[in-house]
Amino acid sequence: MAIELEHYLALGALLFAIGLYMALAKRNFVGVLMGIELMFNAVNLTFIAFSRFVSPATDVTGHVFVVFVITVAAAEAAVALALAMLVYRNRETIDVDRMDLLKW
Amino acid sequence: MLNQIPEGVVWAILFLPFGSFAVISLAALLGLTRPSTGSGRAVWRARLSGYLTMAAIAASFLLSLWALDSVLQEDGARIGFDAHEWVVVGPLRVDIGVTVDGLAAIMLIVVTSVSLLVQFYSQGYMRGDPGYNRYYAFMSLFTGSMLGLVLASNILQLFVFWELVGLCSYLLIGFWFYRDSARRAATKAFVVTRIGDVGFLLAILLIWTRTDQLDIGQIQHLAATGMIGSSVITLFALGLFAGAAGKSAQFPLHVWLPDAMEGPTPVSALIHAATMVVAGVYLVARFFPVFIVSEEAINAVVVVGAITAIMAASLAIVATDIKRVMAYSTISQLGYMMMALGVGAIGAAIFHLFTHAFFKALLFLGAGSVNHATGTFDMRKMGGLARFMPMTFLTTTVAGLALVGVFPLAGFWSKDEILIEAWAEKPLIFWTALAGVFLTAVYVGRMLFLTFGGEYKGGEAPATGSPSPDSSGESAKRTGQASEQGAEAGQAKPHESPWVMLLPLVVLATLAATVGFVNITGGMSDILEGWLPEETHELVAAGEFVLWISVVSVAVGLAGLGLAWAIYSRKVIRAEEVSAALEPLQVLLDRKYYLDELYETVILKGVIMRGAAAALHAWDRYVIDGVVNGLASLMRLSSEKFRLAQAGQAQIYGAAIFIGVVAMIAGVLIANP
Amino acid sequence: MEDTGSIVAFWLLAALTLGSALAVVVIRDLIRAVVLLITSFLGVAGLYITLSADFVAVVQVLIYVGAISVLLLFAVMLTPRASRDNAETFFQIPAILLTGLVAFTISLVSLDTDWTVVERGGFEETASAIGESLLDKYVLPFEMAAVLLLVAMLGAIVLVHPEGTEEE
Amino acid sequence: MPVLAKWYDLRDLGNAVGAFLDWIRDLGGPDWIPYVVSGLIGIVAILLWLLVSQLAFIWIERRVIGRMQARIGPNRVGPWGLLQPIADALKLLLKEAITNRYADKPLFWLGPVLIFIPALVVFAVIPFGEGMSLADLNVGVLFVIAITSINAIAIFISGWASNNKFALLGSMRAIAMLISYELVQAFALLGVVIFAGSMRLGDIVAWQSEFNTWMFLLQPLALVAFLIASAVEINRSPMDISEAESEIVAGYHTEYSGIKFGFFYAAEYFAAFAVSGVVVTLFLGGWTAWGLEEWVPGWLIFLSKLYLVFFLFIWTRGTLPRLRIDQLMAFSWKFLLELLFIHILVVGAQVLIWHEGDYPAEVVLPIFAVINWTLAVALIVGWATFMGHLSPERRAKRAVLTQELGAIYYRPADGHGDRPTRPLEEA
Repeated sequence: MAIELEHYLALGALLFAIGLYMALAKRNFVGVLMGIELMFNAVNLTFIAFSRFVSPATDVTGHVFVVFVITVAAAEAAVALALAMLVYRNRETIDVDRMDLLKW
Repeated sequence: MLNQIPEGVVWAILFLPFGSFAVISLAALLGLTRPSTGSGRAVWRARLSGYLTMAAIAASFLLSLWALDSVLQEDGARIGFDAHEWVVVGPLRVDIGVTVDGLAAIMLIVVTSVSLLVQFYSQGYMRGDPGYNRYYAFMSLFTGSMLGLVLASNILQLFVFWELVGLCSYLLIGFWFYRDSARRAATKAFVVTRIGDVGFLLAILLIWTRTDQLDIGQIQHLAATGMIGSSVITLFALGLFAGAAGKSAQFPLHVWLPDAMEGPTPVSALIHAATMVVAGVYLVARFFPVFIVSEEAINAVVVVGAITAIMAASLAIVATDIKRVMAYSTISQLGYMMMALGVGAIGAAIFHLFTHAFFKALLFLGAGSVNHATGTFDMRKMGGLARFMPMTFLTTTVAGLALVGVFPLAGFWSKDEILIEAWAEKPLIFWTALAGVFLTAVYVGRMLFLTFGGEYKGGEAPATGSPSPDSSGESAKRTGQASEQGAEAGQAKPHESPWVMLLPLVVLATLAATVGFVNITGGMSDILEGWLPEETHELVAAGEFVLWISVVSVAVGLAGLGLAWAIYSRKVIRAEEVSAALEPLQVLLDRKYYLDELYETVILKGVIMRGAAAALHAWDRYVIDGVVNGLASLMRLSSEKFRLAQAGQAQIYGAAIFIGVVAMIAGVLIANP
Repeated sequence: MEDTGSIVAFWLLAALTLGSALAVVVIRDLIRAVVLLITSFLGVAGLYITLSADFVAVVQVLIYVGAISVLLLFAVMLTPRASRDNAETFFQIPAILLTGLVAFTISLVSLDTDWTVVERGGFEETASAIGESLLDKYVLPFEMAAVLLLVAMLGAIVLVHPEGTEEE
Repeated sequence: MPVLAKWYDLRDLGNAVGAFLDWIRDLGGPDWIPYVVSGLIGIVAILLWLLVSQLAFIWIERRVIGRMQARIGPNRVGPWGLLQPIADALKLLLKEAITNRYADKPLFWLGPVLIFIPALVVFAVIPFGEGMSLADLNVGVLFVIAITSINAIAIFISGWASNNKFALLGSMRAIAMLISYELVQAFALLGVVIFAGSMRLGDIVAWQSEFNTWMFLLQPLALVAFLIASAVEINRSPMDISEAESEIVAGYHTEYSGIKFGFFYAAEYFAAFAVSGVVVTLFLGGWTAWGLEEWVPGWLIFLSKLYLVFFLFIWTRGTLPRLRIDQLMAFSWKFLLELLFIHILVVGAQVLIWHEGDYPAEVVLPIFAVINWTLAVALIVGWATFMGHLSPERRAKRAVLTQELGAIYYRPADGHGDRPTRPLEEA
């Protein structure tokens, strides 16, 4: 069975779902962050798959998007981890479910 | 003979004053023109805006001469320029362009020349006023707007400039905005003219929906060739006329003009002679082919014009404020022009506009000169000024006689032409006009004799109370001005005005005496009628010169002057006795036909405030506010419950986002299975 | 995508990626989770190569494996031992349901849609094309990404910079 | 290249392999068989060569350093101690591999394995001779940088899994400096890529061959920076602070013994060879030598250059003292990177001028070489002066980072505690 676009899309969907689950349900801030990175990867995979299968050969827009997403992911990771350290410094915890100051 | 004027130059006519306005405004904002005393350079700098304005308008004037020259070569026919696309919104396509024809060329000359002289005069009149730069900025804008109005080739474009003119009049009438009366007068002028503009706007909408045309030339063509239904034409024309009546102070909407005297006198001169009020006449003339094909519309014009002419003249007889006399005189003369248009004599009407511009500007500037000397506008406090200010006296007399229509001054020629045309077309109007001539002569005579004849009555004493309600505002105005003039006002002896003010007077007097000869061969009328569509030519009135009418009109005028002489100079007939004998009439005239009261009490307080406003108030209070307050309470109550959902947990928010995503995808899938 | 090698490669890499991603979810120890995450990233990089995205694959290794993972390891290391648990919150069950729903929806959409697939040849090299479009068509986003990175770096430094150590 | 293109032509081993592959292809069978066979041949060849070279160079290094330090070095096992490496290897294989009780066992195992990967995988893209590279990727340079960055994770994992404070300190140091010098590495290679116009290592070698130049002649600064960064990447002295035995016992492999330690030891050598290979390929003309490759097999040229570069590493190890971590970090961020920024600007401008103006290479390249050499010297001297490294009174500095990363505290003369008082203010 040849590998088609749908294979990659389904794979991306599953990877995205795993990342989403981590982002939604993990207690640890770093765990949440890992989930977000997985989601980024899933999206990137989908971009590349579309670029390979749907766009003409000369078009590298999907690749360029992925490069930008990776850039943003790197920036995001740096800032998020800085925030994590800051939160830990101030609140003695990095449990996401205890970061609930912003309510009511 | 020059080459035909290119389009860019025509635009330059229009944009030179606008440029002056922009430069002055910017400079004033940047503080470059702050008035300062001291070195000559500083003074020069302080007057820079005046010089700039005059330079711009002078350039416009010269270019206007070129335009006139080009038009003369075409015998008044329209010089076509292609319009430029301005706004395209769906089916609406608005072009912007300029058009020059006989009518526009003459108007250009009138506007620029009178404006130029008025600016020159203002150099003296406004010296030292704290709002000097503002004044010249507004004046530039005013002139530019009027030029734009004249040159507009598109009815919407015309409307824009029309409203700009209205705005400028508001700004200039309320120039001394720190005075309550000026503010009120400005607001009144603005609101009253707006009432007419509603009609104008409705007319634009009507013509656009019916013909898909906004180009003036096209509309004229369609109307002249009978492509538009007669009822549409009538409604369109009446709507236009409503706007014209508002701007030109015709009968029901004339009440703003006398109050507009609150502005500086040169502004009054400009408004009355060249810019604002003639805009209405110009509008009717511009759409003359439309009016002429509709019997009802042209009759409305003539009737309103006639009523206005007589009524305003009668009010002028009892007014004590010199500027109010002239204001009513202006209204009356505008009525004349409307009458002339109404009888189909467009050439005569615009010719009268042309001559009237010069002598009316002269009258106002003369009044300003008088006021400069005496510190008051109240004629009862003047008298005998002929001795103190001979130049002013001489020029004002020339203007007055021209207004009455004494041979061979300018007014004679134009008024005579109107009378001839009226006689040829509508004899009833002829008799009305003749009555108007008599009344005109009476109030002109009264004004001249009260002001310049007899003994000097002292002017405005610094500490006297307010002798008349009319002049109280006026006297207060002068105290609001610079101290320089205040000091002059308190002098025992009035004196002649400085040369900056006199020079325009002399120039205008010369013009007022001579411009009548321009049309002695009828050439000007030909130019003015040259642009009309051929289909309408037979509808234009073409009366032949009739000697007896000229003789009669001059005789009636002289009779009026004689009556005034008898009453006010010789006192053969005592004015008080006349008043007593005609008590009800006197009261009626004093109260200005109760029109102000009618507007104020009945319409404003009764209809609008008690009726409409109260209903709207109730609607606002109970329905609109009720809905809003109800919604607010609902929100407050519900948000108290809903805020519990905001747990502060980022993950729950993220979950909400993705629930939304899934819901949206599901929605799309269900919508497009 | 016809030959056996790439089919085998796809399934192996997909299994590697998804398997280690699942393991990341399940495993309790955060450091091991990060290591498994790296494996998953490497799997994705391999998938990029099967999609003939050589440049992106290498960048994936460089950034995700070489930089972001290291950042994650640092973050784990700089937090106390008590916080190194990779447990779920009370939100676990709803999250599973929602995640399943999202996966189902996206898969459904992607499988249901009739994609207009363009036939492509074998392995195509993309590095120079990406470089050219980055400096030509996407030069403004490129610059903005550079600024973003700078800002993020400064922001991170400012955030964690302890007060009172302004020197050096 | 006018080679005979016969399999027995020793000047190019690639011909032999190609002939062999053709033979297999002619036998029939699926397409992937020659593919796999060629890969296997390459891998086995590289591994064999690495093992032999490693054994040889362990002995050479110890002897050379011994000479440099005025001692003899290994001389007991076999003639001149030649069998010493084999004895060492046997010892490591036979020793007990201790796993301490609190270690994270899976990761403890993973570390030594993982550290092999980058060292070996880099060889995949290095052309040993014409056509003699396992996979000549078109993003080869980027691939080298990316793969070597995995090193950091392997080191971290081993240090973390050991559950030993020295190991953890060593791995943290390693990551800090690896991340810092990855940038230097990338920028140094960027200049080369700009000149050659390709990231394929084969293309870069071909470029150098075409213009009869070696890249280090054109970009000396890049070579210097890359050598320094490489020394950091492969943890060799004087940049071996992550395993500084006088400070933190043995750094990240403190807890490893037996064959697991052998893995680290071997991987370090492999990485050193790999980096030397990259240097040779990118800066020293690879397997070409101004026409010499027509007479001598290209892979021999390559290997001799590689050994020369490796000897350079031995040389520095034997002569230079170890740097402090803060000095090392500051050197990257405050010294090398700035110089490389300027270098990249200049190189980019040069390429632009060259290509826009369409000048002949014989004229332009010497000029560029002169400019770049002058610039390199001027930049190094100038920047060092500007940073104050040339003035002796400002040399001794102690950074905050040193304290945070666990260096032995500097005790002030007055003896107040172990917290140093603002050393910068004293300076």
